[in-house]
Amino acid sequence: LGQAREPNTIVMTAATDVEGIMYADGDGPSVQQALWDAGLDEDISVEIQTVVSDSASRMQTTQSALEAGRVPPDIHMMDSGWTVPFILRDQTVNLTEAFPSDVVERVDDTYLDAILETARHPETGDLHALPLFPDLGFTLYRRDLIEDAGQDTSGWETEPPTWETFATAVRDARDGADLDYGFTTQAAAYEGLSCCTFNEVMTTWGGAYYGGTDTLFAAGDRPITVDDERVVDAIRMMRSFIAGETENTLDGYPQICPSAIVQWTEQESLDPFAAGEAVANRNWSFAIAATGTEEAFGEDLGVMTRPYAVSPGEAAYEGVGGTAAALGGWNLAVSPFTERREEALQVLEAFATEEVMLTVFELGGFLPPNLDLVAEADPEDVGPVARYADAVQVASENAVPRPATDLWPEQSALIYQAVNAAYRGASAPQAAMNDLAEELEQSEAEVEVDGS
Amino acid sequence: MAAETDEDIVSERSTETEGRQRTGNAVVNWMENLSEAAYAYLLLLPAFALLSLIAFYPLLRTFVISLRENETRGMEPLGEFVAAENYVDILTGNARLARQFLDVSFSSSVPFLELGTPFFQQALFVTLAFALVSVLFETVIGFGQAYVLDQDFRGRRWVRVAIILPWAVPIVIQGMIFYLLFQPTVGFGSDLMQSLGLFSSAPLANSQDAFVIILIADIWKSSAFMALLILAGLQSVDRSLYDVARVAGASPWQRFKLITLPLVMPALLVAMLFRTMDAMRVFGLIESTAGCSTVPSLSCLVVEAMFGGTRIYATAAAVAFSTALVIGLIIGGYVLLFRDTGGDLY
Amino acid sequence: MARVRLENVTKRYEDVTAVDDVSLAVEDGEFVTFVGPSGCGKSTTMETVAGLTQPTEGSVYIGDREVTTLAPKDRGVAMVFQNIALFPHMNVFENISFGLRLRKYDDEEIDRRVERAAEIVELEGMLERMPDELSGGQRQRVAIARALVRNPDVFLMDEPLANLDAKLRVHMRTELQRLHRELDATIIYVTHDQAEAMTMSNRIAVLNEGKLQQIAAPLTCYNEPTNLFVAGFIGSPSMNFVEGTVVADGLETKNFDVRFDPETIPGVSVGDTVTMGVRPEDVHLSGEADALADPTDGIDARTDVIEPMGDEIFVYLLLAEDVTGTMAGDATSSPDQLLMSVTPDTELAADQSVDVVLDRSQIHLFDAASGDALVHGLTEFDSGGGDTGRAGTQADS
Amino acid sequence: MARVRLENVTKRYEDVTAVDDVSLAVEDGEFVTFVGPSGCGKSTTMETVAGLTQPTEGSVYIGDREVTTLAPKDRGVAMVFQNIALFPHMNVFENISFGLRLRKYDDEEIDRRVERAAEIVELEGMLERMPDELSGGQRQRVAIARALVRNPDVFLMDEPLANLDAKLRVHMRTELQRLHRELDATIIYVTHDQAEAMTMSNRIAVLNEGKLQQIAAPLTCYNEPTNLFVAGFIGSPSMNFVEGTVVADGLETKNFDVRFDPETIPGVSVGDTVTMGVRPEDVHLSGEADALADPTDGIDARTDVIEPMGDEIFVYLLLAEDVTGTMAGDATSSPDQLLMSVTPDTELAADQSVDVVLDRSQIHLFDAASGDALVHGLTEFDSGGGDTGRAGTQADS
Amino acid sequence: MSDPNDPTDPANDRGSGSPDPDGGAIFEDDRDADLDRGPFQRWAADAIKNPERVYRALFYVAAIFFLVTTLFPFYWLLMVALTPEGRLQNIVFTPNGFDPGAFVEVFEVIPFHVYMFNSFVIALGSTAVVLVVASLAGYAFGRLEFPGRTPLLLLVLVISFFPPAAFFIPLNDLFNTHFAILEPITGDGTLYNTPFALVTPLSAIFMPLAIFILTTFYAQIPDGLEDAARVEGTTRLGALFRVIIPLSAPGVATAGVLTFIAVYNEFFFSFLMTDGQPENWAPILDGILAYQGQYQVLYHLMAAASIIGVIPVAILVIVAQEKIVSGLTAGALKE
Ligand SMILES: Nc1ncnc2c1ncn2[C@@H]1O[C@H](COP(=O)(O)OP(=O)(O)OP(=O)(O)O)[C@@H](O)[C@H]1O
Ligand SMILES: Nc1ncnc2c1ncn2[C@@H]1O[C@H](COP(=O)(O)OP(=O)(O)OP(=O)(O)O)[C@@H](O)[C@H]1O
Ligand SMILES: [Mg+2]
Ligand SMILES: [Mg+2]
Repeated sequence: LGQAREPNTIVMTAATDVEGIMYADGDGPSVQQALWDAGLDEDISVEIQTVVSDSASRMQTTQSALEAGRVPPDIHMMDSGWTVPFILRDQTVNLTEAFPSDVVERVDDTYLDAILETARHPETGDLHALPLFPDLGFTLYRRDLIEDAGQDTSGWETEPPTWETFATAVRDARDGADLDYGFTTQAAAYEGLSCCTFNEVMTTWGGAYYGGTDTLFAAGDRPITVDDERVVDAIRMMRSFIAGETENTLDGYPQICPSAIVQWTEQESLDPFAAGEAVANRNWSFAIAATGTEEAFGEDLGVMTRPYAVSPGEAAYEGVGGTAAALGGWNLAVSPFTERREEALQVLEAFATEEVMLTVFELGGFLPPNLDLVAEADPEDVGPVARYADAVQVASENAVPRPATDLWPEQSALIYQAVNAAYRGASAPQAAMNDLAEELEQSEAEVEVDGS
Repeated sequence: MAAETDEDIVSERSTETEGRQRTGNAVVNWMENLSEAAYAYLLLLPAFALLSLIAFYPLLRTFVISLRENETRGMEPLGEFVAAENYVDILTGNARLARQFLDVSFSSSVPFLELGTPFFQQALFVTLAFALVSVLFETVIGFGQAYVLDQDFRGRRWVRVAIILPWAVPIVIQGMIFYLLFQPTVGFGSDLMQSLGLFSSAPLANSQDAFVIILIADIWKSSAFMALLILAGLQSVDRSLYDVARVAGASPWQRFKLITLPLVMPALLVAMLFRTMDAMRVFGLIESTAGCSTVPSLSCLVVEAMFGGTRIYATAAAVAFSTALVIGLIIGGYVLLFRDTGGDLY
Repeated sequence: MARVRLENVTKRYEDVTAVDDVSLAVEDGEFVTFVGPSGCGKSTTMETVAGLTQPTEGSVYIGDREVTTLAPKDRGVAMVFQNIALFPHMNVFENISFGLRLRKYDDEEIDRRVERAAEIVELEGMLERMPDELSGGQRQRVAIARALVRNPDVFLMDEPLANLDAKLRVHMRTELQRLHRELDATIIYVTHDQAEAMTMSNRIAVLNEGKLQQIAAPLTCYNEPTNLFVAGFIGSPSMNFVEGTVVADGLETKNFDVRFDPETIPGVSVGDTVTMGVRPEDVHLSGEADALADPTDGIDARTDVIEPMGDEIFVYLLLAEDVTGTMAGDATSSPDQLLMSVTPDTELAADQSVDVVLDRSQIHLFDAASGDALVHGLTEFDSGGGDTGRAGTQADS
Repeated sequence: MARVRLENVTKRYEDVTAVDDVSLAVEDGEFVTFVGPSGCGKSTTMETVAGLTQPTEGSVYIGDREVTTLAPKDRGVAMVFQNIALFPHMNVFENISFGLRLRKYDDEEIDRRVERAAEIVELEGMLERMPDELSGGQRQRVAIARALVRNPDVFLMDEPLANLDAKLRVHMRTELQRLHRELDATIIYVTHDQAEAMTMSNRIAVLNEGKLQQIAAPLTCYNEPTNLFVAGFIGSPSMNFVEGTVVADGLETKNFDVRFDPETIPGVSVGDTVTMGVRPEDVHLSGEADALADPTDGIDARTDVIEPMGDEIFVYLLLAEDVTGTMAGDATSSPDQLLMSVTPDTELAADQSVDVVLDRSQIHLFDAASGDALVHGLTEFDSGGGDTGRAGTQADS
Repeated sequence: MSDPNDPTDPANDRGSGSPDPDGGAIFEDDRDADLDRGPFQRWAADAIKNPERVYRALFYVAAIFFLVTTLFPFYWLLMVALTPEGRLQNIVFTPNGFDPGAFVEVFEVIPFHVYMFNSFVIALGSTAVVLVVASLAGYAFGRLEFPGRTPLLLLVLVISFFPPAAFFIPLNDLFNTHFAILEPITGDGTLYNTPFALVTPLSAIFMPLAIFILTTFYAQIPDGLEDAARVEGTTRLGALFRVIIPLSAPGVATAGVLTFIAVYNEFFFSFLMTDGQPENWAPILDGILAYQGQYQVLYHLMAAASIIGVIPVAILVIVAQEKIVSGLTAGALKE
C-alpha cells in the first residue's frame, strides 16, 4: 500500500508549475534533460513531489517533514521568505562546506546578492540553500492610457517617476479613459503586505523596519524604526491613494486605489488590470507574462519598479530610498536527513549552471538567479519579460529582501496587521506604528533571551 | 394436519437443541455470561484503544510540551521546563502571538474592565461570540429544515439532498465561495450589503463585517449538520404518539412543544454539543475568507503558533490546552444545564 | 349534539379493504360496541371517526357537522388506543393530564380530575412513575384515564380492558357505564369480550371483513342474529350449526330430525338446504326436558370431552357412532358433534351415552347459501305456537 | 428435562417489590397459568424465567440446570410478550422466522414451519405485510406464531390472546392445548381470562402483590380457594362475601343466618368473626330449592339490577329494606347485597321481591382477619354430612 | 389551545347554555372546548381549521426559502466554474462569459479523479471503522449500566475540545516512526503515505461524534424489542446488529453520512499523513488546492473540482436516506 523508494531518484518538492517543466512530453527540452546535460549523473533522476503552491502550506509541509526527520523529500524547495528559520534550526545542509569550492565561488559571484542573502546562515554567512529563482515586484501600467492622459512615460522603465507624478498620471488616465480603477495593489493583512508591497512603499519613502538593509537577517540587537516619520508618511500616502482627502493622508496625493485593496492579494489586484479596468498594478513577474502578450496589452504594457518619494541620498538609512522592488523567490535546500546526500548535492550543483537556469527561465518563465541571463535568453521562449529586461535589471539592483530571520513570521504578522489597520483607517498611522514598534521590540527581546 | 405436525415436532425438537449448540461457541458464551459491567467495558475496549493511541496519548504529550520553553533555533524545538509560564503569558496578553487570546486590563471606571484591543480582535471573545450566535441560528434553522424534511411531499428526497449538500462542501470551498461573494470586483455581496448600509467597502478586511460574513458562511454550511441530526431524531419518534396527541386536541405547535421537542431533545443536544465545540474550534473558514488576523479565533492562534513559521510549539500547545479548557467550561455548562433533559445520556 | 354518523365509509389500503361501505349512526348518548373477528375493521372505523384516518370514500358526521376532513383535535373526541401509546417521556400524571394541560386548565382542576381518574382506574399511588415502570395492565389503565379526564362529546375506546384481570374489568365496566350515564357522552367501544359487549352496550355493531353485519341491541343480536356470521360470532361458546334439508314435517339432518311446519315460515320451502343453529345452553339432557316448554325429540349421543368451567360445564357430544372424538372447541363445525352447556352440579363422565333434547323455541334456521336468518324459534306442528320467552320471532329479512 | 423451578425468587425495583419470595415448580410438560390482578408480578416472574430480568434474590432452574444468570438464548425458552414486541423493520414472515434464521435452519424447513404457524394463527395471506399494516389482533397473532415456530423446552406466554375475539380465542386455545400435548412442552401462561385459565391449565398459580397465593388445579382453586383473595379472584362474577359471627348453631350475618355445626369445623369457634363466601351460581331462587341436596333457609330479598348475559342472567339482590340500589358489579362488597346467577329462561323483573336460598354445600368460610380458608362446604346439623359433589372438603390450612 | 379562564375565548362561550349533563358527575365542571358547539363555535372551529391550511402554505414557503438559500451558493459556485479563466468579475446570476471547459480541465491539469478515489476509499474505510467501533461503544453507553459510564462518556467528549493542531506534533512523530513489523505492508515501515495512516487517526478523531449519536439513538430503542430478540436466541451483540442498529437506522445513517463527509473533506490530518501525491493517498482537498498557484488561484477549476467532488457525497446522501425510513418503531409495541 505504501511505496518503497526507487533507487537513484532524488525527490524534490515543488509546485505543479515546476513539475510541468521537469519532464518533457517527447523529445522536447526539459529541466531533467538540462540537468543531465549540465553534468548530473545520468543514473540520477529527479522526481518532483508536488506540493500545494500556497507558500504557507508549503512551509507546513516542509516543517512537518523536517521535524519528523522524514525523507523523502531529499531536497526541499523553500520560499526565500522562510529559508532562514530552517537554516537556524539546523534543518539544512551547509552548502558552503558540502559544495566544491568552485561551485560556491560561482554562486557567490554570479547570483543576485539579495536572494543569496535569504539562503545564508545569518551568523556564519555560509550558504545553506541554493536559490532556484528569484522573483521581483513590478509596477505594471497602461502606457497607452497614461500617454493619452498627457504624461510621458518614456524612461519610466529605468527611472521610475515620483509617487506624486505617478499618482497624478494614473488619476488622469483613469478619469480620461473612464475606468473603474486607477492603481491596484495588494494590501490585505497577509505576508505579502509586510514582506513586499509595504516594504517597497516604505523603502521608496526612505523608511525601514530595522534601520536599513544591513540588519535584515540578524534579529536581536537592532534598531526598530517602524515608527519613523518616513514610514508613517508612506502609510499616509497609501491612505491618500485609498481614501482621498480625509484624516491621516498626505496632501498632493490623489485617490487612485480602490478601497478594496485592503482585502486584496495578487490575484484580485491583477484581475481588474488584466481585464482593462485599471491603469496600473503592482505585481510579480508572472503578471508581465500574463498581461504583456500580444493578445493582452502587448506593447501598451509598461513595466517599471516602484515610483519613489525620497531619493537614496535623502534617506536616513543605508540601502533605502529611491525605487525598490520586493524580492521573492525560492531556494533549494538539502535535507540533513537524506541518505542520498551526494546525489542531492549533485542535483543542486547542476541547478547552479547557467544552462539549467536558462532552461528553467525559458520553459517556466522563472527568472534566473543570475539576472544577467535574462538578456541572454531567447525572447521567443521567455515571452514578454524579455522586452522588459531593463526593468528587471533595475529591479534586481534595487531588490529589497524581507528581514527573514527566525522571528520574521511572527513579526510579519504584527506588521501586516498594523499596516492594514492603518490603511483602512481603523487606526491612526503614527499610533499604529508606535504600537507596532513596541510589539516588535518585545519580539526582538525574545531572541536576546533565547540567544543567551 | 395434526398427524403431520406430530412428526415435525419430534424432528424439530432435536434441531432446536442442535441449533443451540451451534450458536454457542466458547467466545460467544463467555461474552454472554459476562456481567453487565464487564460486558460494557469489553465493548468499550476497541473505541478506547483507538482513542488512547490517536488522541489521549498525543494530548498528553502535547500537554508536556506546553510546559516547556520555546526554542526557535536549533534542531531541538523545546527548551527547559517552565511550568505554567506559557499559560501565564497567554492569559496576560504577552504571548508571541499576532492576536492575543485575551487582552483586557482593569480600569477604575465602570465597567472596570477595559479591552486592550477591540472586541473583535480578541480571540476569546470572537470565538465565544461566534459560537453563541452561530449555534443559535443553526439550531433554529436546522430545526426548521429538519421539520420541512420530516414532512411528506413530492420531491422530498431531492430537497433533502439539497439541504444537506452544503455540509458536503469542503471548508476551503465554502470559504472560497464567500470570499469571492464579498470580493467587490467579483461578487455582489459586498455591494449589496454596502448599499444596505451594513458593511464597509472592504468587508473582508474589517473585523466586524468579516465576522458577519463568516457567521453567514458557517450558518449556511452547518445548519445542514443540525438538520441532519435533528431529522434523524424526528424520524425516530413513534408516529402513534402524534395520533394520541392529535386526538387529545394538540395543535401543531403543541405537538411540537410537548411531543417532538422532548423526544428529539437527546439528538438535538448532541447536535448542539458538537456544533458548539466545532464552532469554538473554527479556523479553516476564517483562514479561507477574511484571514486570521482580521477575525482571530482561538484555533487561529493555535495554528499560527504551531505553523506560523516561528517555531513556538510550547506556546501553541499551551494555547491549544487553554482553548480546550474554555471549550470544556462551556460544555460543562451544557452538561449541567441539560442534565435532566438529556435523559440518561449524561 | 354528538350523534356520530358514518355514511358509506370505505377505507382501502393498497390491497386490503379494511372498512367496506359502512353506514351507521350512533345516537347522542348511546353506547355502541363494535365487535367482530380480528382484522375486521373495528379500529379502522374508529380511526375514521377520530379523524386519524381519512376514509377513501364516504363521510363522517359528528353532531350536525360533516367532519370527514376536520382535524382530530376539532372533533371533540377522546380515544383509548388499542396499542395504548403512552408518551414515554411523561410520567403517569403528565400522561393523564396531557389533554387538560393542552387546554390550559388551571392546576387545581387538573389535579382534581387526574386524581379522580386515577382513582377510577386504581392507579392512585403511581402518578409519579414513568410508563416503562408499569405493568401491562397499569399502562392500559393510564391510557383509559387519559381519555377519562377529558370531557369530549364522543369517547372512542379500542379494547380498553384487554389487559385487565376479570375483577378490575368488572369494576372498570361499571365505572364506564356510570360515566356514560352521568356524562351522557356518546361512546363507541371495541371489545372482544362478549360479556362486556353484552352488559355495557345499548347496541352492538357486528362487523366482518369490513362490512357491517348487524347493529342491534345485545340480546337481539344474541337471540335474533341476522345471519349465520352473527349467530356464530355472538355467544361463547359458539352456537351449534347443523346443516339439513327441509322436509314436509320439519328438518332432516344427518343424525337427527327436528319436526316443525315449514309452511309457517316464509322463505322456507320443502327441499331447501338450511342450516340449523342452536346454542349450547339450549341443548339439554332429556332428563330435564320437562322444564322446557317445547323440547324436540330425544337425540342419542355420546359424551366426548367434558370441560368444567366453574360456573358451567361444557360437554362435547358425538352424534354418530363411528366418529372418533376430536378435541374441544372444534365441535361446532361438524355435523356429528354438538356442544352442550350444563350446570356445574350435573354429573357426567366422558364417553357416556346420553339422550339430549333441543329447546325448539331456541332453534334458528338460516339459509345455507346466503347465511341469512330465516326464523328464530320453531314451534311444533301440534302445539299452538306459544311465544316462550326470549325468542320466537320471525327473522325480519 | 424442562422442569422450571423458582426458588425464593424476589425482584425489587427501587420502591416496588414486583415479585416477593416466590417458590414454585412447573413440572416437565405441565401447563401452568399465572393469574392475579394487574401489577401483581406475573410478567416479572416470566421475565425471570426467560432471563430478561435478573432476580434480586433467589434462583431459577430449568431442567437440571441453574439458569439464574444464564443468557436468555441458552435457556431454551420461547416467549410471547405482553407488549407483543414485533420487530417493526421485518415483515410478518421475517418476524416469525427470526428465531429459526438465527439458528440457521435451512430455507425449506423455515418456510414449512412458518407456513404451519401462520395457518394455526390464521395469518396465511399476510406474510409479506409489515407490522404497521396489521390490526392489533393480527400483530398479536404474529407474536404467537413467532413463539410457536420454535420448539423450545419451555413456552412462556404472557396474555397471548388478549386482543383476539372470542372465536379465534377458542380456536387458539385448542391449538395451544394440542401443541402442549403433542410437544410435551412446559408452558407457563398468563391470562386474565378465567375461561382460558380454567380450561387450559393443569394448574393455576394465583399471585397477589408479588406473592404466590395458591398453586393448584383449576377446579381446586375454584372450589377450595386457600384464602379470601383466591376465592374472590377466581370466578367471574366474583364470589359473594358476607361477614358474620359464629354462633352456636351456625353463622349470624346482618341480614340472614346460616345454620351449621361449628364444632365440626376445626379452627372455628363460637364468637369468631368469619367471612362467608358463596358464588352467584350457588344462590338459587327458593322455587328451585328442591333441586339442591342441602339448601339453606330462605332469605328475603329484592331484585335490583338485572343483567342478561345471553347464556345466563346476573341478578343483583338487595337484602336489607332500606338499601338503595347501587350499580351492578359492586354488589359483592356490601353485606346487604348478593349477586345471583340464573339460567336465561328465568323470568325476573327488577325491583321484585324474591326468596332465595344458598347451596349449603357450596358455602365457604374464611377467617375474617387473616383471610385464610376455614372450610369449603357446610353441612346442616341434622343431615349426615353427605359429601355432595364438588365441595365439602376441609380447608387444609 | 382554548383557555377555560379566558372570557374572550369563543370556546368558553356556551351558546346553547345547556345544563351540565349530570350534577353528580365528577367532571361536572366541564370546560372542554369540544363539548357543545353553537354556530359561533363552528365559526371559531373553521377559523381553527384554516390554520392547517395556513401551516401547509407556511410549510411550502419555508421549504422554498431553505432550498433557495442552500442552493444559491452552489449556483453561484457553478457560475464561477463556468467563467473563463481570468475573467472572474461581477458575477451575479450569470457567469462572466461561458466556458464549461473547466469541468474537463480539472482532470487534465491533475489526476483529480485519483484524489477523489483516494478520499472515497479512505472515507468509506473510516466510516466503516467508526460505525462498528462506535456502535459497540454506543451500545455500552446507551443501553448498559456500569460504573464509570458518565465519566467515560465525558472523556470521549474531551477529545473534541482540542483543535486538531494540538495533535500535530505527537502524531507527526508517531506516523513517521519506523515500525519493523509494518515493513511488509507499507514498504518503508512507517504508516506515512498509506491508507492506514489516514483511516486510523481520522476514525479516532470523528469517533466521539459517532459515539454520541449512536449512544443517543440506541438508548431510545425500547427494551422490549431487544428482549424479544434475545429470547428468540440472539446474543446481546446479535440483538445489537439485528434489531437495535436497524431500528436506529436514522441515527446510524446520520452518523455514517456525517463521518463520511467529514473524512472525505478532511485536510488537516491527511496533510500530516501523506505527502500530497495522488498516488500516495492524498485526499480530494489536496487536489482542489493544487489549482492554487503561488500568486494565482484558478478559481474556476477549484469551483468545478469542488462541484465534481460533491457528487459522490450527494449520491451517498441519496442512498443513505433510503435508510432513514420514517416511523420505524410503528407497530412494534403495545405499550
Ligand atoms: N421498571 C420498573 N420500575 C418500577 N416498578 C416496576 C418496574 N417494572 C414493573 N414494575 C412494577 O412491578 C409490578 C409487577 O409488574 P408486572 O409487569 O410483573 O405485573 P403483571 O402481573 O404482569 O401485571 P399486568 O397484568 O398488568 O401485566 C407492578 O406493580 C409494576 O408497576
Ligand atoms: N396500513 C395498513 N396497510 C394495509 N392494511 C392495513 C393497514 N392497517 C390496517 N390494515 C388491515 O385492515 C384491516 C382492518 O384493520 P383494523 O385494525 O381495523 O382491524 P381490527 O378490527 O381493529 O382488528 P383487531 O381486533 O385485530 O384489532 C386488517 O385486515 C388489517 O390488516
Ligand atoms: Mg383493532
Ligand atoms: Mg404483565
